[in-house]
Amino acid sequence: MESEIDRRQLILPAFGPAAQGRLCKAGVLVIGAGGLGCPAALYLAAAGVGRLGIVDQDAVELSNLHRQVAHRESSVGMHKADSAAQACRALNSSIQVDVHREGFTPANALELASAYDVIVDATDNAASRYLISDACVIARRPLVSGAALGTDGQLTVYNHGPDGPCYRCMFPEAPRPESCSRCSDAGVLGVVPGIIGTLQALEAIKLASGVGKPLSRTLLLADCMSGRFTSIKLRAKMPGCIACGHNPSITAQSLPEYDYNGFTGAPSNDTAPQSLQL
Amino acid sequence: MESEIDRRQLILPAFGPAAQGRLCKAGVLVIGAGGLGCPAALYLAAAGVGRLGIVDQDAVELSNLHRQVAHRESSVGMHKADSAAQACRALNSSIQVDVHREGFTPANALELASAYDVIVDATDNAASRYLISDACVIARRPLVSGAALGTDGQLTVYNHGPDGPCYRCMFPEAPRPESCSRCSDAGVLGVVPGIIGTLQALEAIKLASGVGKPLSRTLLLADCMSGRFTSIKLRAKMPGCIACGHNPSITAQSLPEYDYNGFTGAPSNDTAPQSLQL
Amino acid sequence: MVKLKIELSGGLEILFGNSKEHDLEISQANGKVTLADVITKARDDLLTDRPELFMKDDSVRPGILVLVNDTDWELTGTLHTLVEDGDTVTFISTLHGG
Amino acid sequence: MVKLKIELSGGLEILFGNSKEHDLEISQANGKVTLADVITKARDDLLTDRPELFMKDDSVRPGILVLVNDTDWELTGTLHTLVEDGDTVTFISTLHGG
Ligand SMILES: [Zn+2]
Ligand SMILES: [Zn+2]
Repeated sequence: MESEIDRRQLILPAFGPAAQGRLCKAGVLVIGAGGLGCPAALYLAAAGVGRLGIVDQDAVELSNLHRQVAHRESSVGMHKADSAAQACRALNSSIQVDVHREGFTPANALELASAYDVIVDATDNAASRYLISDACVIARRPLVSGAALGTDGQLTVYNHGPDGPCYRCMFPEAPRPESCSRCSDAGVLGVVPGIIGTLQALEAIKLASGVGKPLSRTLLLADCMSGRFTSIKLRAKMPGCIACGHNPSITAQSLPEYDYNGFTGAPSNDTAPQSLQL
Repeated sequence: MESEIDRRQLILPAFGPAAQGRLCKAGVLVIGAGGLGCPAALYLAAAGVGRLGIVDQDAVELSNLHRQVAHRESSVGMHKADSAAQACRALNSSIQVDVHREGFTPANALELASAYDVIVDATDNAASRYLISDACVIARRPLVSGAALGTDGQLTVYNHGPDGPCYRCMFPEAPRPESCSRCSDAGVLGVVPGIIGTLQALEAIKLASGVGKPLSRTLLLADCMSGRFTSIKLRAKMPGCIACGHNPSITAQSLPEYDYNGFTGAPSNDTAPQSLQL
Repeated sequence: MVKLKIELSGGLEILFGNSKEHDLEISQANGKVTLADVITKARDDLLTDRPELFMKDDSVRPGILVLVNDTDWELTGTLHTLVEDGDTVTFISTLHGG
Repeated sequence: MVKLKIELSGGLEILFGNSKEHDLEISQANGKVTLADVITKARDDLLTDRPELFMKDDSVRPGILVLVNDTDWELTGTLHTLVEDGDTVTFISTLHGG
């Protein structure tokens, strides 16, 4: 069945049998099964990634469905990770889909990140974004980071290659919580995370299969109202970064104790109030 | 239920109650329920477009599933239009979903195009693309045109505004069939039509709700291996165009008799051999 | 006199009269204009709302990325970067939503 | 001597040694180089395979879009467009797949 589904990709000049073979052996972890994670997980499953992990601790709500297209009205109340995994298995029964219902936390971050080859950040809050980046640096995993708000989207790959920055290199100081929550109030046009999440699947497929040029040191901005995409050239990794620099203070030992909620001044996904969950 | 699902969009500055109201009253026709049409239909349903038409006459095959994420393994053998409609209804039971299993043909083209406000070309062959464009010109409907092949994607809006060109303005002479089929042999990386189809939903939402700047006279090129998007400035409509020019030879009377297969030298989707169906 | 194009993205446009593009003219006595000058002048001339969501001390607030002609200001000299006539300076608020 | 960048997209790169970007230099007696000259020279110097999938008569085959600096050649004068040193000429094959 695998060969039937993957037949079309095999004959692509840019995506030959070796690349497909690497993809089939790779594991990709999608953190968040919401607006970004739904399309990312579906396209990774469709592409035949060997092992797909889905992390989410929340339940499907009716108000999610305008952008979270792997869920259904009949899945309301179900764990999001289970609902997304069910959709992925229905699309491709030949891959392994792991469900992580406990969320991505300082306690399990290193174990989870180390168990996969490529990590996809499809979360919706600053605390989770710092935690995931730090875990990827320590576990030495490339991180496909996407975000969407209003009618804007952003996409990049962190912690890849000899000089790719991590999230902390870009944003060493956390934003004020009110600048986040203010934006959160604005909501999101549902198709915008759809575009960014599908592009996250593309970047993860490129990283897992070793083809193409991943968006390392490049930030792609999508301005959906004008239909304009802009590529920004980003800094290299910063020698003084406390996560990926020469003398890091965030280590395998210290990460589990690091106060991500305190650092960002906002609760991570664990305890985020409804109004923060875009 | 509608208000619950659409709540988040309503509070967007760029997408207020008036825009959401227009979207809820609009009809969008998605022609083709394949690699492009699956994400386009899902995101249009999720966004709460009032009436969604889905056209396809083929059945789901296992080899489609690496890119056609609205279908499932258990839907193999089912009509694609039915399978996609089922996924859309499961996501949003508050909208009307029409299924057109007979395909888009010279005989039904004008009636179908006239019955919707915005048309999405999600087909996979040149003959269908000329037919859909001609029908949209006569029915005065904007056309969201997407295409994907290999690791490249293309997106534009035809027949929109005072000076937007139609497909025939851009390509008055049909390509040689061997230049098409040669490319078809190359297959497509499944996530590429996913990206373009999701962007087609975005453009259709913009057109149906009257917000933002649609991609008229602009061709968006996606080079997925490099992650590069390029916007091309296109010509205005051509005065001598036989479809949308000053003295058109393609009219409501002549279109049903026009030999699209003869013009392109290739069968349309109706009778296309398997190898042409990317 | 240096004429610049100012672009805003990621929701920052809400603080700038809901417009993503602005023109900005700056004159300095010595003729040299730095990004530090641009940030202050953008706040004084263009910002319409909540300056504390744009600036902190003499720079932009954490979470805002500054670009000169689509290049991260970390590569050009951060606050000390010299800008020239015709340059585009972009302020992007990093997004967390998903 | 005019030095151009030639870009290929939509599968046309397969006919050009599987490379999407090439450099091309053209000299004309009168110093003026048109897109007609560029097309012929690209075929002669860069094309590696199946010329009939690139040209028809003295122009590109139907289905190929020609751009000068990301602008449709219909807006610049089609075959008669004059190109200058540093210009980018792009050939795009329109796609039909989905
Ligand atoms: Zn770092
Ligand atoms: Zn026309």
